[in-house]
Amino acid sequence: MSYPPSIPRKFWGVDFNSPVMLASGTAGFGEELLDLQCLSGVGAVVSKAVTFKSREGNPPPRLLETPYGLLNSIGLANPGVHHVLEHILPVAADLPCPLLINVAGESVEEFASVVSVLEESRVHLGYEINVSCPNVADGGAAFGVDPEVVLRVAQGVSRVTSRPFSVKLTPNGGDMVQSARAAVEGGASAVTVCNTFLGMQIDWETGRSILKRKVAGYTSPALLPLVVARVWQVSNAVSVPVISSGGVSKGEDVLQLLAAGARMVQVGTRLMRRPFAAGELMAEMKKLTGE
Amino acid sequence: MSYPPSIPRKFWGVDFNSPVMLASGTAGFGEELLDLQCLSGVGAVVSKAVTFKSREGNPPPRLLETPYGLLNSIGLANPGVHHVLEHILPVAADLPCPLLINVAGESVEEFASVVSVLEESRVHLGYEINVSCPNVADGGAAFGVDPEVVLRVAQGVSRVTSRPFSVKLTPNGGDMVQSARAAVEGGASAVTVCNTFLGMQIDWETGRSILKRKVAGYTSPALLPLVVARVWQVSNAVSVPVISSGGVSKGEDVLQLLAAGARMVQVGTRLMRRPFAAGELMAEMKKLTGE
Amino acid sequence: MSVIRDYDCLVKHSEQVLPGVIRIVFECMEMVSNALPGQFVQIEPSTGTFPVTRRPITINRLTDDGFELLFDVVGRGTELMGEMRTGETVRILGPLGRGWMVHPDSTWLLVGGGLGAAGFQFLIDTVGSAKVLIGASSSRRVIPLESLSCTVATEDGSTGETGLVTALISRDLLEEADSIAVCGPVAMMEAVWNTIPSMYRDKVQVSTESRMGCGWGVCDGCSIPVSSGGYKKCCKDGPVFPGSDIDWKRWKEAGL
Amino acid sequence: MSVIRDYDCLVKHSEQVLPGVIRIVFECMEMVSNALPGQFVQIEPSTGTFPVTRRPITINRLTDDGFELLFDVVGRGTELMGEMRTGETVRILGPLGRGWMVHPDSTWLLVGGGLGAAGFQFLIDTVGSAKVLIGASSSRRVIPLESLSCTVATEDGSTGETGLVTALISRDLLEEADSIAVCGPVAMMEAVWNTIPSMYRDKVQVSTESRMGCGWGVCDGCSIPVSSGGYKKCCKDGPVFPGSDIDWKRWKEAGL
Ligand SMILES: Cc1cc2nc3c(=O)[nH]c(=O)nc-3n(C[C@H](O)[C@H](O)[C@H](O)COP(=O)(O)OP(=O)(O)OC[C@H]3O[C@@H](n4cnc5c(N)ncnc54)[C@H](O)[C@@H]3O)c2cc1C
Ligand SMILES: Cc1cc2nc3c(=O)[nH]c(=O)nc-3n(C[C@H](O)[C@H](O)[C@H](O)COP(=O)(O)OP(=O)(O)OC[C@H]3O[C@@H](n4cnc5c(N)ncnc54)[C@H](O)[C@@H]3O)c2cc1C
Ligand SMILES: Cc1cc2nc3c(=O)[nH]c(=O)nc-3n(C[C@H](O)[C@H](O)[C@H](O)COP(=O)(O)O)c2cc1C
Ligand SMILES: Cc1cc2nc3c(=O)[nH]c(=O)nc-3n(C[C@H](O)[C@H](O)[C@H](O)COP(=O)(O)O)c2cc1C
Ligand code: FES
Ligand code: FES
Repeated sequence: MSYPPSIPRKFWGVDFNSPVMLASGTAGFGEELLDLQCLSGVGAVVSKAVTFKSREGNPPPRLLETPYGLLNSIGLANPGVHHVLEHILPVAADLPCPLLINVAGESVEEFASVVSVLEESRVHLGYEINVSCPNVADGGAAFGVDPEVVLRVAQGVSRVTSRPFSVKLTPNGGDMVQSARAAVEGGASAVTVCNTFLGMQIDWETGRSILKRKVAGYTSPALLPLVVARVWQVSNAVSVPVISSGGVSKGEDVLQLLAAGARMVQVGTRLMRRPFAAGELMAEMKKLTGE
Repeated sequence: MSYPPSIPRKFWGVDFNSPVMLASGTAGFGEELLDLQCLSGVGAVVSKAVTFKSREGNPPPRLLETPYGLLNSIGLANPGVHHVLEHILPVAADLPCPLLINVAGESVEEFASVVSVLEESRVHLGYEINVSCPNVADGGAAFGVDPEVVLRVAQGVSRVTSRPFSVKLTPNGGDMVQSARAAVEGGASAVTVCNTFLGMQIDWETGRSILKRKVAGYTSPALLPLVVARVWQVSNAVSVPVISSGGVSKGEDVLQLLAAGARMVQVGTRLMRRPFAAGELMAEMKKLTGE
Repeated sequence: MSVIRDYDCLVKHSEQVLPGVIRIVFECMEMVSNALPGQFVQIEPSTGTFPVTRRPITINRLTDDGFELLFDVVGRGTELMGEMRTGETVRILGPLGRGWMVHPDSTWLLVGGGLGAAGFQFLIDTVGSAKVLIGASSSRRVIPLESLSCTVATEDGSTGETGLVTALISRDLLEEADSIAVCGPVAMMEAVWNTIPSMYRDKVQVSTESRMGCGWGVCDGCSIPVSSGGYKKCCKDGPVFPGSDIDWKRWKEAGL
Repeated sequence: MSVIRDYDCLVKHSEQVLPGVIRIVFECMEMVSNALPGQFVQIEPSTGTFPVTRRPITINRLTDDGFELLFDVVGRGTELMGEMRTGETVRILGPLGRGWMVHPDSTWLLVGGGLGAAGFQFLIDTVGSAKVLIGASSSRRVIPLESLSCTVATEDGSTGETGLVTALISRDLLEEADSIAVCGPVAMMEAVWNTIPSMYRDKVQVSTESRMGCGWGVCDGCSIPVSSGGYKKCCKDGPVFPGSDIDWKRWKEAGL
């Protein structure tokens, strides 16, 4: 890479117009983005997680703001793959940018099952395979912490689709570099680095956590250095492009992640405050790079 | 535990006067603390890491402040165990509180060798075994990510000392709960949760990291939820007390970590800004709990 | 459906109307032509990095060239909002959510608890005439309302009747109303719901609250347990729901 | 050894002396009786949470009841420090480090580059008489110094001689001096060091800089590469070192 970097606009051979992707779980399936007309600067949308059956998600409250970030405990709430295929993807067809569908599961097989069903649609470009969720069938640790399991999940997905897919890794245990290599071996066309870091807040007076599941996903602009380090480590170890996820709130942050080796950069929590974040980030980047 | 918690003052059966410990690497060996007279509120001091041979540490710059935290790349700089024994511990004997010596190594055997040498001194109460450093003899990953290696390190240390020791775990890979269990099986009297999270900052204009080793240890008050979650997970899984390390900047943070299951709470980066942090934290806690 | 936009709104006026309760008037013509009673806005409390989300506040009323909010200072976000001064510009997303289902010519009964009555003014101004019942802990928590008919109950008796708002609800009032709007803390709303005999419950709409991420339906963070099982989104399906939609038991368990 | 304490210091005066260069005068009697020339203090730039470390600044001079700092606004910390106003109280740790080794009755030659000359005033005030050579990019970077003998060179010729400070160093000056104090950017200090013939190098002391964590010797973050191999601590073993102690090659590699 040459420095200062130019703003990349192509990915997987497709024109993305922008390196900024909206992160899974923070942009729905894109329908609301159409209503709000906040798609300027969006390179691609990643849908919220889709599982085979519908999931009502975790009991409320599901969000808790901490002094420097946000804890979320959504619990993969979604209407299930068949509902998504029939009722949501047709609406998402109006998106002016590519859509990736984030796929989750509780067993190695579920990922491929979900993808098989979605293969009927022509709306989406590809998938993001979310191996950060707990492997219910196999003890409850996240799939992503075991490279052997990541390999099997990726192989399963490769078998049922020829679309590109990224495997979204977890930073909570295991060896991310090994898991990334396993994803590539299994046929992944990219890896996403990374899902949320486990976090928790307890009320010291009562000893209780406000979020019922206690441990939740923590996001914060202060986590940027953690994501930069992991993007750098993984992008130096694998041949497929790395999509970064986490810590972005300024145009400078996107440029830093690109410099660290990311090819696309997701933004999530920032959208909670700035629905038009993608356009704002692009404007800031153009100003900084003089493009 | 009953809530709101009372401020604990005993640990390992010893009177610590305060649950606040000064974290390894942020308080030297305690000599400077005597000069500065900033020991009020300090339950115990953990020394900087000691290795068998002297280590000059990483090339400068070793510190880089980021918008929300600090990256450090000290590289275990220390004069070696024999120098520590002969020249530093005699001075540290004047400390009015217990001293734990943080021990690092590049091979499983080095930890026990360092401890053996230190056994000659009566100055320190016990050890903190730092398995977060890279296992040079065995591929370079941190010792702490492999429970089997943690077990062997702890067993080695148990063999050469009857003093209490804590094993300081790493959050950068592996399964912290498994490593904690291994430490206890190997004879650890506590576990410290946890060492610094890997982080990095890159200058996007040049693509370069200011710190020569590129990836460094990241600390920030914004990481508190990450530490709370890990303390909660580990303290629910092991029988020995958990010492927390990371994210503390306010008295409330200490109380939250105690509520999460910590029995002692380390403070590190906060000392960079507030040498008298321990006393300040104690005062804030007393105000909050009405003690 | 109203058009949601992210506006830079000028603060025209800010004042403390009750201890710890702030009223801010913003300039924003587009909101005047778009907003419906019961809708809310998402306010950016600070131009700094933290907090990382906005704060949802119900539109209390429209003004000639903008709108007015009334809120309680309860934490960091509302504290920062209380410091907003005339002349400042604030980022505000709105109007958001589904407000009160307003049937033309219907007779309204409004039951509010404390700051829950914030937003009633817009409804009163829209429906023309309404009977309003307000409950509060004390006179220091009774927000000002311009209404032809307003009865107040305070727990400490410092103004109006002494007691809870539920005591003000009579069969006559329930009978007479075509629509009943309830807004306040969860426990108060449940008490009102339980006070209302089932034959009148179809008339009841309640305005819910939840911790919010986005405020416009993308994050699934604001779930309200509904009686058909599962959840609906406070920000998009609500905040106003038919009272019968709510699963009161599970909602109370949320401990919001 | 001087007694280090953490003081709440009152800002008595703050002004911009050159574009982007601020002078702040603090009240602190204890510093007057304790500080030595070349020592520094650690300033807490904000009462908020960030930045997480303090900022090291050399004591430019003592006043009757306190001390004065002179600093460049180069980043977030110094920006916040530039906003400190008369009447505010600031947390300051000091005096820190080892200053100039001042031999009584010695004749001094002071060679400063830009803001590196901050701190020379205290030395001049202490040693009585000294010859001062200052190099800067332009007149806008020449800090005010009260000295009987001060020669300036600017790169753009806007004041004094045109050229680098090394051109002002003559054999006569080196011969005449018992002690030579050098302070400025690393590249400037190395150029000065290389300009000085080895026979005079024993007289040279240099004041170093490094990114600091603690400032009082506990974190090992501020290492300066020394010619005997390994590192010394800028904050405790320095910031002033004999010139011959420095490993210039490794220090430049640090790219500080
Ligand atoms: C649709 C909607 C409309 C609202 N309208 C009004 C209004 O008109 N006037 C008014 O005073 N308040 C209103 N609220 C509540 C208001 O949003 C919260 O009081 C505010 O977000 C608290 O922010 P904070 O940073 O000050 O508090 P925090 O420091 O975040 O928390 C302080 C307390 O407020 C509670 N809280 C935090 N966030 C929310 C939230 N999103 N919803 C409910 N409670 C929360 C917490 O449980 C906590 O007890 C509304 C909430 C919703 C969802
Ligand atoms: C012992 C000592 C004495 C000093 N005395 C003075 C003085 O009298 N006047 C003065 O203007 N400056 C002095 N400095 C430099 C001053 O400390 C830095 O300019 C300041 O810390 C920068 O803080 P910042 O947050 O504004 O910059 P940052 O945003 O942190 O960084 C901006 C730039 O400053 C550099 N920098 C950051 N921290 C340091 C540091 N600790 N030391 C050196 N460079 C740094 C960085 O490389 C970067 O290029 C001294 C430094 C030391 C170590
Ligand atoms: C409210 C919320 C919901 C999320 N849901 C999902 C999800 O369904 N699937 C997934 O892979 N990641 C999910 N994430 C993680 C984000 O996609 C993203 O990786 C993470 O938030 C880090 O990026 P950020 O720092 O920009 O927020 C969610 C994050 C948030 C805040
Ligand atoms: C400058 C610095 C040096 C450190 N050196 C060591 C060390 O030698 N051994 C060790 O186990 N941890 C070391 N740490 C980690 C701290 O002991 C502590 O675990 C970490 O900083 C988290 O706590 P904090 O958030 O309060 O800083 C160091 C941390 C810092 C900031
Ligand atoms: S707050 Fe995000 S969906 Fe309702
Ligand atoms: S700055 Fe900490 S040892 Fe020098």
